[in-house]
Amino acid sequence: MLHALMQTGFPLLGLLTPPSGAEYAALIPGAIAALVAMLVVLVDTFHRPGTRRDYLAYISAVGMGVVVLSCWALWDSTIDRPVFHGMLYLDKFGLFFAALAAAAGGLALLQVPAYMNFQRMDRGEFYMLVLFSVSGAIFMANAADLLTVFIALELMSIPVYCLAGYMRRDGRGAEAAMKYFVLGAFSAGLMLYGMALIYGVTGTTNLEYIGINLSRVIETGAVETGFGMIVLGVLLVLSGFAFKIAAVPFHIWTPDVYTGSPSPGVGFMSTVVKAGAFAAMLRVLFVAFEDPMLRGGFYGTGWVDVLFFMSAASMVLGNTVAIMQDNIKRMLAYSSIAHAGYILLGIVAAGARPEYFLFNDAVLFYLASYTFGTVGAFGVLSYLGRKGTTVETYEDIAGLGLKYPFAGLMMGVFMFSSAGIPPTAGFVGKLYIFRAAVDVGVQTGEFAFIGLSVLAVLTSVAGAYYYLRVLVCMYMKEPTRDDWVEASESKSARLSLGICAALTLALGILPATMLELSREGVVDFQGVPASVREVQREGGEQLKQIRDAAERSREPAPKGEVPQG
Amino acid sequence: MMFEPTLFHYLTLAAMTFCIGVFGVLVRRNAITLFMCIELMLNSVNLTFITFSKYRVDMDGHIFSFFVMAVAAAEAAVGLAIILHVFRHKRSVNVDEANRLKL
Amino acid sequence: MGFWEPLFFWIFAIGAVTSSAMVVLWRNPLYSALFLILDFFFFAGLYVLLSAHFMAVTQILVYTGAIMVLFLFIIMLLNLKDDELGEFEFRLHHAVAAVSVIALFAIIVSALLPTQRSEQLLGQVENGRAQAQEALRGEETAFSSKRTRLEGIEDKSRRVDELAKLEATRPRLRVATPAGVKPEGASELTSKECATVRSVDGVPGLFQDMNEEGLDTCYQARVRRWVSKDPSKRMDPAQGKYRRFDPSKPVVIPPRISGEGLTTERGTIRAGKPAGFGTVQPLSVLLINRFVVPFELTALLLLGAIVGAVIIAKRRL
Amino acid sequence: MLYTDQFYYLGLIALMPLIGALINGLIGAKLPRKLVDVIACSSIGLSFMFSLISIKALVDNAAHIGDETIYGHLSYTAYQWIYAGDFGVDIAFMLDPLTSMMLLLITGIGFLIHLYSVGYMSEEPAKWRYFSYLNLFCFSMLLLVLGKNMLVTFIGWEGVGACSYLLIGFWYTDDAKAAAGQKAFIVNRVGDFAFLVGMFILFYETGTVDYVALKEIATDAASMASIAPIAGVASILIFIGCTGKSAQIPLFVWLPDAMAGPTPVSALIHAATMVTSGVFLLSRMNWLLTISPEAMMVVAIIGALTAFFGATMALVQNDIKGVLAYSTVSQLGYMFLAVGVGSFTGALFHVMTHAFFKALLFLGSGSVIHSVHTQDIREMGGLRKVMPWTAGTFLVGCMAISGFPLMSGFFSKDLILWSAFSNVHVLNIKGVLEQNIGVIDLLTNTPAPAITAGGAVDVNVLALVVGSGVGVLGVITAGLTAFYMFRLYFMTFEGEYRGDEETLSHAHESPPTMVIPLAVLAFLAAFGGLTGWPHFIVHWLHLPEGLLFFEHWYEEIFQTSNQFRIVGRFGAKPYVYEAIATAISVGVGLTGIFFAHRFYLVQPEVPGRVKAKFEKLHQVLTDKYYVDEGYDLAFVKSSIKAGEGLTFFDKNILDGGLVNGAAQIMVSCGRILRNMQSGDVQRYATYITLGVVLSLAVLYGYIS
Repeated sequence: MLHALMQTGFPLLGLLTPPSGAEYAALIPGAIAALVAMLVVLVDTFHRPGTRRDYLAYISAVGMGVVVLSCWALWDSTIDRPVFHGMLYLDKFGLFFAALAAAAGGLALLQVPAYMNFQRMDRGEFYMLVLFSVSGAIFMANAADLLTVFIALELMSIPVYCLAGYMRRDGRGAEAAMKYFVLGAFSAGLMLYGMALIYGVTGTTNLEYIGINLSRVIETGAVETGFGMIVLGVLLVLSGFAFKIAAVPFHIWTPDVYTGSPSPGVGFMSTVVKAGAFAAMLRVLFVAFEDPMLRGGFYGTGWVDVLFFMSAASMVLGNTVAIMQDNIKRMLAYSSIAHAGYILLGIVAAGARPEYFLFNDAVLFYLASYTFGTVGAFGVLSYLGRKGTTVETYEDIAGLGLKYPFAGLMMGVFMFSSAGIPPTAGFVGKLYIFRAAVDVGVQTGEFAFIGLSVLAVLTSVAGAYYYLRVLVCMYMKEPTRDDWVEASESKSARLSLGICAALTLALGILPATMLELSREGVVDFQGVPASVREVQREGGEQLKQIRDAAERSREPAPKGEVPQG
Repeated sequence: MMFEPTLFHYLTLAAMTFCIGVFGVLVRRNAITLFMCIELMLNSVNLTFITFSKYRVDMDGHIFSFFVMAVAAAEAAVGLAIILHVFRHKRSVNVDEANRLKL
Repeated sequence: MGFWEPLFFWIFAIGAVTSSAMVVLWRNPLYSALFLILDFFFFAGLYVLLSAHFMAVTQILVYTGAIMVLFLFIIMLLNLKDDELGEFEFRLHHAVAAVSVIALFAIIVSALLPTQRSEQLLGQVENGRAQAQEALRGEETAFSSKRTRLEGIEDKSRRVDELAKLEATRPRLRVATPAGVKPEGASELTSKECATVRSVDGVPGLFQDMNEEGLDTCYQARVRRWVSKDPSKRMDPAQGKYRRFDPSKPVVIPPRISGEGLTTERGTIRAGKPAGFGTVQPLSVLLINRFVVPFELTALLLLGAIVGAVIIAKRRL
Repeated sequence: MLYTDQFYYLGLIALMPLIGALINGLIGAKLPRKLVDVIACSSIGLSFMFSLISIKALVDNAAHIGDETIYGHLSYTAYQWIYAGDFGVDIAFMLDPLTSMMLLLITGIGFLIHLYSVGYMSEEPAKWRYFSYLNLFCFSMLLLVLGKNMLVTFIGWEGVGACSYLLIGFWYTDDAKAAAGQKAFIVNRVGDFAFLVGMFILFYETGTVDYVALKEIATDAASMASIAPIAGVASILIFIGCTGKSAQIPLFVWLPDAMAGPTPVSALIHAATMVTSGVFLLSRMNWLLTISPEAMMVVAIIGALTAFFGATMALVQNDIKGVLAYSTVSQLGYMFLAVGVGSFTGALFHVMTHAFFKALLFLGSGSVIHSVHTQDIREMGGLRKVMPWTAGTFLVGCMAISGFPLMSGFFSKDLILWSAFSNVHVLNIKGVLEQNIGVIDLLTNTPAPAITAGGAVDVNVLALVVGSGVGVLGVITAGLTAFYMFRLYFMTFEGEYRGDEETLSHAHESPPTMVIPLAVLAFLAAFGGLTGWPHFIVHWLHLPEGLLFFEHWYEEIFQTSNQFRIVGRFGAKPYVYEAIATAISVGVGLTGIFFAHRFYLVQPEVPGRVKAKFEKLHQVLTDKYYVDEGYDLAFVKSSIKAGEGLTFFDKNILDGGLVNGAAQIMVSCGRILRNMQSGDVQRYATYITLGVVLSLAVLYGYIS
């Protein structure tokens, strides 16, 4: 067929070189997510009216489980170059985020039946929207081209705009959807303009080529022609990502949108969207904008400095304003801004110099710990409810910890994790991020990094205050009204909460596996320039040594004279 | 020579319409007009892409703006649906009247 | 450059800016929408000037024909009365918005300014090039008269030798590039092509001739290098857009293109006229080849958007 | 075989309470109430048993070289916790003489208090929850003391904070109690993060957080140079962590409020174990502290001030648990004083005896509260007739804490006070610093025993002033302690009953489950100190060396500090001085008891007169030196400057606390930031544009 086409004499058809079979593997996780989405809609058309839709939650959760499994299966068969003519990567970094997004999406979907039964809005489309968005996040994490980044970003966002307005009877939902949509489209426009400028300067949209060409532009002294455009482009692209991850000053939509959206949807949009945006942001920053001139450094002119101040502002603003909130969803929105600040702290540390690249594993781990804690926290809010009303203020949950011990216990675990108290995942995540920042500060002698981590520490003390307030309300206040709020009987919601809590605790008590995975993800990060590749190789060797040492230590210890237990 | 359009002219034109679009988003209260201003921004981006595309003799910019158009179509569908949805609740499409969620 | 192109550029440019401003300034969304449609037509004209013929058509078909109709439909559906539109009232953030937009514009223009300077620089290069071409033309005249003289030699073998010697000294214009980057494969180009190619592959240049014919030729020259049979001269089919080309991948090496057409085992197929820059053919090939993944993603995106729009806008589910 | 790899019993010690906590916490609500008691008590009991077995193994394993005994340590690596890059931490446990005492305290006293709680909480419906928290606390505390590296200790450290928060707020019906729990938690967290930063700093210099490895680095001549410059900073940071956990100035404000929790909790957590973890940690890091004399001086001064101010505040408390709470603050100050003057042995000795008598006193007060249902001592009196066992044991406790001769408190307090006068840091010896000898050279090349052998040494003025100053403060505090403790005793158990008759008719002696722990603790409080007699008595009466058991037990742990760092100032035979010091402190203590007897039993009108005369002072003391208010003022004032505080000012200056005060800054900043969130989407878009424009402008400014 191909040959026949080739014979027609159009020289351009010579370009029809199909990708080799192995490359199609890069599509698998995202494609499965999209297929599950369509399957869900298909199954939903045969739905018998008047019955519950729990099975849809289970179907989509199983589908997401398959995505995670596929990531696991592909883990060791990565490709060290971009596939599909430089459109996608297939590396452990992308697979890590794909699995994370799928897991978070699946867990959030398991909570949907509980919430939707309270709200009487049980529709199959909710699942489809979420699954499409997961698919977008997965492609975004794997994108190797600005075009793929943009399309996947939109594929991720547009269903989420609809999710925000899903509660059609609630006027706040409409308002949230509109705010999210207007601001989202606006920031997408800004980001696109940045992309256009980057394209203009480099003549390509491929991330690796942008990296090479930007370096060449800067080297060959063409700075006077293009540098202003480069800075403008970098900053605008960065602002687009900052909008998605809700970093100050692009955070402003977050509280309103989170308050107006359905709780499981918020759990989803505060984790999966962020995971996808962070993955693409890391790709763009470390592949395309990796030139030292663009990187800057402390008090330089690069993105590291921009992110530095974004991180500081996010931590301060998120944590201070969260204290004042009466609405738990709103409080969690501000806390997610603060968490974005902590994650940015890790990126700042890792981006300060090429040789610190491996510190990105703290970012990956923190995202994982944040994801499960946040999905769980919003899950508790959807697990509790009453016909037609939502549970979202402190007043609503007063005294529920003892009335519904399961919900209380779960909330305790998630709040402890968010506050960073051992032995939960949040503690190890924070520990790891702070360590990265302090380490970089000591090594570079830039005490600004240490100052930033001290700021992070102080703000997280403030964080403990408002997270504990939730628990104080749940355990130490009298219920404001009898039979006001009831817990759902949905088994799937319990399952989801249980899994989230188990993962949160497991990541805190046995973080080694996840740390290793995130380290492997960073070591296998594709497309970075030679200077970083050196670091990656060393990291890989280190990882191997550690694994060997662990292997050795698992062998039985030599018997001593002491009585053995 | 002065009137011959060069790269700079095209880019500045795109920047100008882009900024007009941004200004419209910031001040127009009518959600539909606001949304049209976003479309205007996207068009300016397309113009930038196509200008660069010609200067680089590279069709990637065309492809990019083609996809931007597709995305704009999708956004238009969703955005107008959202505006309808808001209108049903508020009987108004003015964005400043939708401010129950704040503080 | 000629006369018509600048004229149309200025018509379209002024029209675009004016109608954009009207979109923002008009209070009634209906008029805004109509001005936006007008605006889109101006943009389409600009695209034509930029040799983006297909995009110009798409602009009118998709934007004006589909999206704006949707807008108008919604405007009519909502049927807002004049008093519902509200009066304009000044607020503080309008001033802030105005200031920040003006600042944004200033910053963008200050970032773009160097491209204008480089155009001016290029103007000087252009002069030099014109002089060089003048000289070249003189040389070519001398060359052709010499050739005529040599062709008069009767001894056939000597004539062939002399002509071959002369052919080696055929005057060529060396390509001048702004940043001293020698375009790859430039030596393959004829003098006519050379005149149009400045820095196709040189990264720093942000400038290129806007000559339609030169554009096509240049694009074709580049395309020809994608399909070159000699692997050392062949560029990656994907225009070198990705770095590490997988050698293990079964690459289909197309037959060589000669001046007349395609030479295959079964004979020569005449090549059609080379596809032009910005026309539908190269775009479609790119779309189904390099950009197939974003294309599929867009399909998913549209599906998701349809479902989302339905679930949000539908009155009763 | 000094270093054995895997000694599984250590894991079991920590595991038992965890299992108990999990069983009670997860299914306790459905279990019979008796079974809940049995599970809770048996889990900690088993833990106690395993502790005894492990300590026996430790002793059996000791190597005897000459007349020295080297205990070494036993360790157990449960699993590899964090392993990534150069950052590796195990969940590993370690047992050495230092840990073993804490183990016995936690599991032993913990067991008694579990037993006591069975009686005390018999009417509590959510007993399973209480026991689950209590077991969880024991687990965290065991982690803290068993940890082989700083991170495990830190996890225990955070864990005890969280459990303490849960237990303080156990009776949540009262808003004040919930607030107290939160206050304790937040104040502790401020300290915790200082600890964390200190730990990181150590980690960067040494690349490890393992105690054994760190000790090797800090005591090895070659590697000491790297650690010495940061030793001061690290120790101060870790000490700040300890001030939070151990309620020292300035972070002591949470402890008195923490008495809102059930009394057995106060006994276990806020008297015997958790609050002493700071002392434990500093002792664990003694090799670090001894490198930096400045840090030790700070510790000593803070400790002495805390001891003194805690005692003065205890003078005027009328809440029976309030007195004990401030007394705890004061006694913890003693311990830090001891650490600061280099007598780690004394500090730990006091930790032990204090655990005995303070647990006893708290349990006794709990018994009283259980009986008369009030905490105000002005409504008590003459209870000895009703509850003789409680009164008797309480008296033993009071005598012990007052340093009555041959009671446990006498020995430990005596050791501390004597150390304050006699101990001095090598670097503080006159002439050492003046000669400008490099610190490291001094540490490694000049064996300190050479200096001690030469008889009394001259000390530089600052060290002399600090040493004597903290000593004198200690002695004064000893008198105050005796006074307020016997004031408490006399007002509660002697004299006439001052409450209403009906309550008295209900008053009764507590059930056996509560009395038995009291008796056991009273025995310990009376005789627990006999393990460490003063040197002069042993020397003059030619008693066997075994009476100095406590010191020998720790000789190896504090080898660095004892041998290299601290010298006796009074030469080789300081027995006369020591006897005089002992006599003074005993005399001061007895005087205190005498005055308490006069004021509250013989002439009850005197306190009123004194109070009237020193009205202002009394007010200052009752208001706890306005520390809470001070915090408030400091933080609230800045919030006024931020322009938003005026309306809160009145409210918060009155009933604020550290937490409220700190929150105020946040609140006022938050309010300004919150006003950005106007709900207007266009304003939001304007912010975004402004953000882009401003950052661009800044970047362009840098470029050009």
